[in-house]
Amino acid sequence: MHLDQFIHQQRQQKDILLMSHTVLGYPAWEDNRKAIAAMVQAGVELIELQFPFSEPIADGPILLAANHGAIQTGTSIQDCFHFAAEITQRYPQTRFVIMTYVNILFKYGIRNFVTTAAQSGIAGCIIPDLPPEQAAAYITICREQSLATIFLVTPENSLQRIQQIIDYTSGLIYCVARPGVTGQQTLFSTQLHQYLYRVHAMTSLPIAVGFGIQSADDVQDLIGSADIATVGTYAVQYYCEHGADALQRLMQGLRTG
Amino acid sequence: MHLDQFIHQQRQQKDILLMSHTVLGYPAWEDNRKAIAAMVQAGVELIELQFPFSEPIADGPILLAANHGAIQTGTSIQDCFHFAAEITQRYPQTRFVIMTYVNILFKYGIRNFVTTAAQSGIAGCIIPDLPPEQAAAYITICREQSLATIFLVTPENSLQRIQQIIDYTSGLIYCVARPGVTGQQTLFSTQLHQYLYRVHAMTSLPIAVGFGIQSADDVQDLIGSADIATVGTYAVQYYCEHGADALQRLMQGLRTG
Amino acid sequence: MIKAAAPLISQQGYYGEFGGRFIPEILYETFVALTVAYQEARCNPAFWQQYVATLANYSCRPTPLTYAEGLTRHFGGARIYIKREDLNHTGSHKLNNVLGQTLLAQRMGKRRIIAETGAGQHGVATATMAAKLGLECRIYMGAEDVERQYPNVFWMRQLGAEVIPVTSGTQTLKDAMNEALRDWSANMTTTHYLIGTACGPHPFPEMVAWFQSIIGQEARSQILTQTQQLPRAVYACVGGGSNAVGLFSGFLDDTAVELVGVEAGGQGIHTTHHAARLASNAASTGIAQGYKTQFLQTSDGQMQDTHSVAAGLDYVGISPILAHLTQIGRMRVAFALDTEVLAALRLTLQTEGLIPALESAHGFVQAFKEAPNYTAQDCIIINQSGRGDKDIFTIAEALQEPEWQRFLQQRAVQS
Amino acid sequence: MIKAAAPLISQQGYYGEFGGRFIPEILYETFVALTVAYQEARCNPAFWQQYVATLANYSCRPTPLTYAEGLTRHFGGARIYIKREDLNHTGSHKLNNVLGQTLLAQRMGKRRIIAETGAGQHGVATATMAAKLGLECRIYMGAEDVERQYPNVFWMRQLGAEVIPVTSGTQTLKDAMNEALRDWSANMTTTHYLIGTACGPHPFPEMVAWFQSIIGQEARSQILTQTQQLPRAVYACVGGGSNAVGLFSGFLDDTAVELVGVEAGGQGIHTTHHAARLASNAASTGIAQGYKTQFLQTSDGQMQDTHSVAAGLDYVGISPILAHLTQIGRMRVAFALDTEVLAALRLTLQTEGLIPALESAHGFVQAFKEAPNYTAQDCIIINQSGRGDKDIFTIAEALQEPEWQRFLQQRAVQS
Ligand SMILES: Cc1ncc(COP(=O)(O)O)c(C=O)c1O
Ligand SMILES: Cc1ncc(COP(=O)(O)O)c(C=O)c1O
Repeated sequence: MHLDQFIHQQRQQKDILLMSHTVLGYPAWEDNRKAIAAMVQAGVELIELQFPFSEPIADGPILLAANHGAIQTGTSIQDCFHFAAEITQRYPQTRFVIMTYVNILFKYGIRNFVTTAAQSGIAGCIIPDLPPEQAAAYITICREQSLATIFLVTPENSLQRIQQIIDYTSGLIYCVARPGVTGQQTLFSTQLHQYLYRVHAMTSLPIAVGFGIQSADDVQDLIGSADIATVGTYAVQYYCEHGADALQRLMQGLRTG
Repeated sequence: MHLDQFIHQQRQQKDILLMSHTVLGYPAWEDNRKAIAAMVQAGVELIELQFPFSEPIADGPILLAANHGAIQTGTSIQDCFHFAAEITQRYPQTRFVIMTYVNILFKYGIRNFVTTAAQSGIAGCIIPDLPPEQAAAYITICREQSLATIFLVTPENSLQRIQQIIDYTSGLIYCVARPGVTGQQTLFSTQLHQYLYRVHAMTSLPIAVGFGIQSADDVQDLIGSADIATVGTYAVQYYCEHGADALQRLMQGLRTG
Repeated sequence: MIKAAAPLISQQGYYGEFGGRFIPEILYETFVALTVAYQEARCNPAFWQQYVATLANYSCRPTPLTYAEGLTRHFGGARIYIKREDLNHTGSHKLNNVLGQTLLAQRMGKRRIIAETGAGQHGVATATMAAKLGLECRIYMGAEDVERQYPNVFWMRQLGAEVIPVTSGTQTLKDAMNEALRDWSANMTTTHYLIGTACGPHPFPEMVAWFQSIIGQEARSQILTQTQQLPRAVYACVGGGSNAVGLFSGFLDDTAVELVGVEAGGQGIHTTHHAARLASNAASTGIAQGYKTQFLQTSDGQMQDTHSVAAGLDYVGISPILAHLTQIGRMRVAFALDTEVLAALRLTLQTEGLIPALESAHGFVQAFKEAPNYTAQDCIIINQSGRGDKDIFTIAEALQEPEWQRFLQQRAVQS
Repeated sequence: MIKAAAPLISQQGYYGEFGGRFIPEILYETFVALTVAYQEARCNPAFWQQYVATLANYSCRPTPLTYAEGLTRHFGGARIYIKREDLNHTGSHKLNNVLGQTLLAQRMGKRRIIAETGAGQHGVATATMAAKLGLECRIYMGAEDVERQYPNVFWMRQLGAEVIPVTSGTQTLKDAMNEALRDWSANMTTTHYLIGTACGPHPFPEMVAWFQSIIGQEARSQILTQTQQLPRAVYACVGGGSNAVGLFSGFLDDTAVELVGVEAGGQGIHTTHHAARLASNAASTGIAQGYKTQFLQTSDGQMQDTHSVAAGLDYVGISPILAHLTQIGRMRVAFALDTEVLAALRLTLQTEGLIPALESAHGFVQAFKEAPNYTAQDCIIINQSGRGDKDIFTIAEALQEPEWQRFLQQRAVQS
């Protein structure tokens, strides 16, 4: 089942879905397992597995440190795929997407990377430094392998650019809530809703919103405007500071208030 | 009696005369007294009293340090004149000349300086940074006051220049033995004698030779070529290192071998 | 008056397989606007005239091409000419690019400038122009470089810039560049990110090369005036590649002129302490910091540590333009070891009275190796991209000058 | 091409009552020969052409005259222009004179150059030209200045010069000058003594002023080109006086142009810590170091200690040319306090992106005081005689920058 179908199906029963995040190999593999278990328990429908990269230019300080931490402890891309295979098998009800940077694909070989991802049960990829117009080969291979090509749109984009991005996107469209990198808080505003409304008017793709979502209020605010609320940095940070149980309570509370 | 007459008179009895040196106020006035007494005892006919100056560009390290030492202990030009008056009175058989730099005269007022020098019993002045062509007023006043204007000639000078200097000189002509400043040793050579011979041929003024004379051999070597051997730096240094008695023996030994 | 150089125009941001623009989407419109502004400026002769006039009035332009009589005699081969970018205001070629980009940023109505810096020369140049034009300025600099190059940090701050030590990663240039990109992602409407070398996402390599092409344009006309001939070879050090591409641009069409880039061989290209990307087999094609080029990276694509005695050459990537010129055989790449660099520096000091920056001295090393192969009929040009005053701490330490140590100890106590 | 300036010709070595030549007889013939060589060169247009061409090819000449838009706006009076001697090779106007005198020394067949230096700028310039021309070089420098200005000592030695710390007297510039004169007295046949400022026995003031007149000649033609008018006033700091007389020479005959020299007020002209000779009542006419001028001296004629935050202004005498110009009312003299100098420096850094040397900043202080008295129709020129990079130790200490201290401590341990 394609990712967009999965999302539409889930949305039949829920006002909004949750997507969360873990950086593979950070702080340790066992932590990834615990954090994912907790998030799955909490009902999180989608989880981003970040394959670490030494130059994560779209990430703020917390994920940046997590990337470097993971590399420092020896995390290889091979390890990441093994882990992905293990975890997608363990949680067949949850959808996992890879978040990483283009150099990781490039060095692995794009075909090789996408194929391996598909074989590992991955539903799609988010590559924040790969603009769609540079992504022809990647998109073709993802289509072959039924992997979602999740691109980002931002409040700065023109309508024309949004349309262009949508044309290359499958699975879901990721709406960045504000300028900047991951991890800073976002002030929700009418402008945000207008922007989401604009995107919504242009596509039937499910809409995920991310960058800076932290609270039940934030999530509540997105109901009606988006299909998925993405809690990335905050989930990683919360796990590190408070542990798996607390993370589970946090994620549960996001939709129950 | 004019300085040149004094020298001619002395030379009747002696092959060569001695001129020596003390820096006033250095190390202390009492030392000047002791050194002068020793030199007079040793038969030295002429003594340079150096009035200290902060920028003694014609002096090497030893006299430089002596000048600065004297200024640092508060030696004033007034003090120097008082001392000169005292000492010329005490040793009427000896001739004392002032050695200093032009700024000392200039600041004191040239007329004032020369007059005071004459009144203090001084026989002449050596001003190494006052070239004769800059010295019109000084020369005029010295003539009035019967003070010898002792200028220097050097082995570098052209015959024409030597003649020009001689024209302004009275008392004695001071032949610098070599390039450089006071205090370094001099190698006596045929060239030196030829140079002294040249000067001799041009004037009937007594000839003093200075810069670097230290030993009886040096003095011996000058007999016939010069009227006066000047032992400056070495005398000052010798006194400081060995005291008045030793200085007296040194000076005595210079002519007796 | 020197005319605007036909720039090394990219094919939609690419030079062969290198270049491109790999950026977070949030910066897309910013890059579009920048590219448009750059291309408008490029098509507008008045802009280039303003650029040249401002450089002439504020910096030392044209910089001289100095005949190095002493070095020529010493090596007994080609007549050696030195292009004097060290005479620029702030002491290196970096000011050319900074001045050009700040003029552009002003046209675009930006009130704030950010930049990355390694050795600090680009940071000082940027802080300088920001001060002159009344723009807000923030400089990102690896925390390790802040420590190593503190005098430049001092001047940047005195010039009114905010200097942010970057503590992530290797705490050097590439991390500072990442951090600047992050800042830009948040503040692109008010801010221009002034990249300091011919790297980064399109249009930066092309634009920086265009501004720096003034070096090569001047050098070409100067060598023709002075010798009535073209040089046999021209030499430049290669960090990011801006001074090299600047010089080379003047001779690109003169196919008989060899273009020689010199990378940092550090402690040896078979150690892990070097930054020789093209001159060693250690690099491979990759995509990072927004563009595709040859990087020193692991097989997984993680960037590696680099080293050079010259902080400004200690960079993991390289201009896509140079990667391409090397690939097609138009340019030759060599490397110079730290020890060779110090020796070349001393010789140049004592023979010409010139103090090349440690970066620039890399170019001198290779030119010195090759000069004897030519005859007195030939001439060669070395680019002295900057002056070495800034390197006194590094050089004195490398030479283990005992009095320097005493001096520092004493000042450290006094201050 | 700028023509050789009609120099400020002396009357047999005198400018009014100042100047002259008061030297030990041993140097008489040397001075005669030097004067002849200088006068021959002066009458030979080819010599000046060679001088200008060598400067253009080796240093930054003509140096720009930069319009200081930010400072002009800040003070809201005269339009402020800055003559950029800081862009010269080695970082100050000192190179002009050094280059001129070394060309002359070569013509005279001298193989050895000696010089005195205070701040070290003249020493570095001399060591530089000696290296370039293959001449032996020895620099005399007060032992205290060696300590204070060690970075310059380091470079002089790297350039191959021998640096002799002078431990006599106040251990500063005047003592170094005396020591150089002593050396010359012993080695005049092989050696040229390259005096660094418009002081010393004739023909030095005239000759140095002649070489430095290139500053004023350029500045005059530049201001006319840029503004179609003459400046209301021109400002320069005054140590020995070479940069000031160099700038002023261009406007001497333009009687409407005020010539303003700025001396070091140090900690105040009523303290004993200053070097204000003409701007205070503390100086009187005297004869030392071979020439007659206004000296800071006791009533007995002993030279006094001087002080300035700028080592290059910390001198007890002054150019006889400037003493004369002041006496006849053609020039006005002011002073700047150490604290004012640091404030002017910061303002200039943050408003123009320029780093004047501490010496030069004295001229800025006075210009800043007077700029508001003029209108936007008027313009003034300030001479930026050198760049302030060399002053980082002094400035950082004066500003009590805590990170600088940390940095030094750390480098002192490492090295
Ligand atoms: C003097 C100098 N030369 C060269 C470089 C290297 O940069 P690029 O290769 O872009 O010229 C630097 C960088 O800081 C530098 O300061
Ligand atoms: C930059 C600079 N300006 C001015 C001076 C003062 O010298 P002068 O008065 O001869 O120009 C010096 C002396 O070292 C200097 O280095």
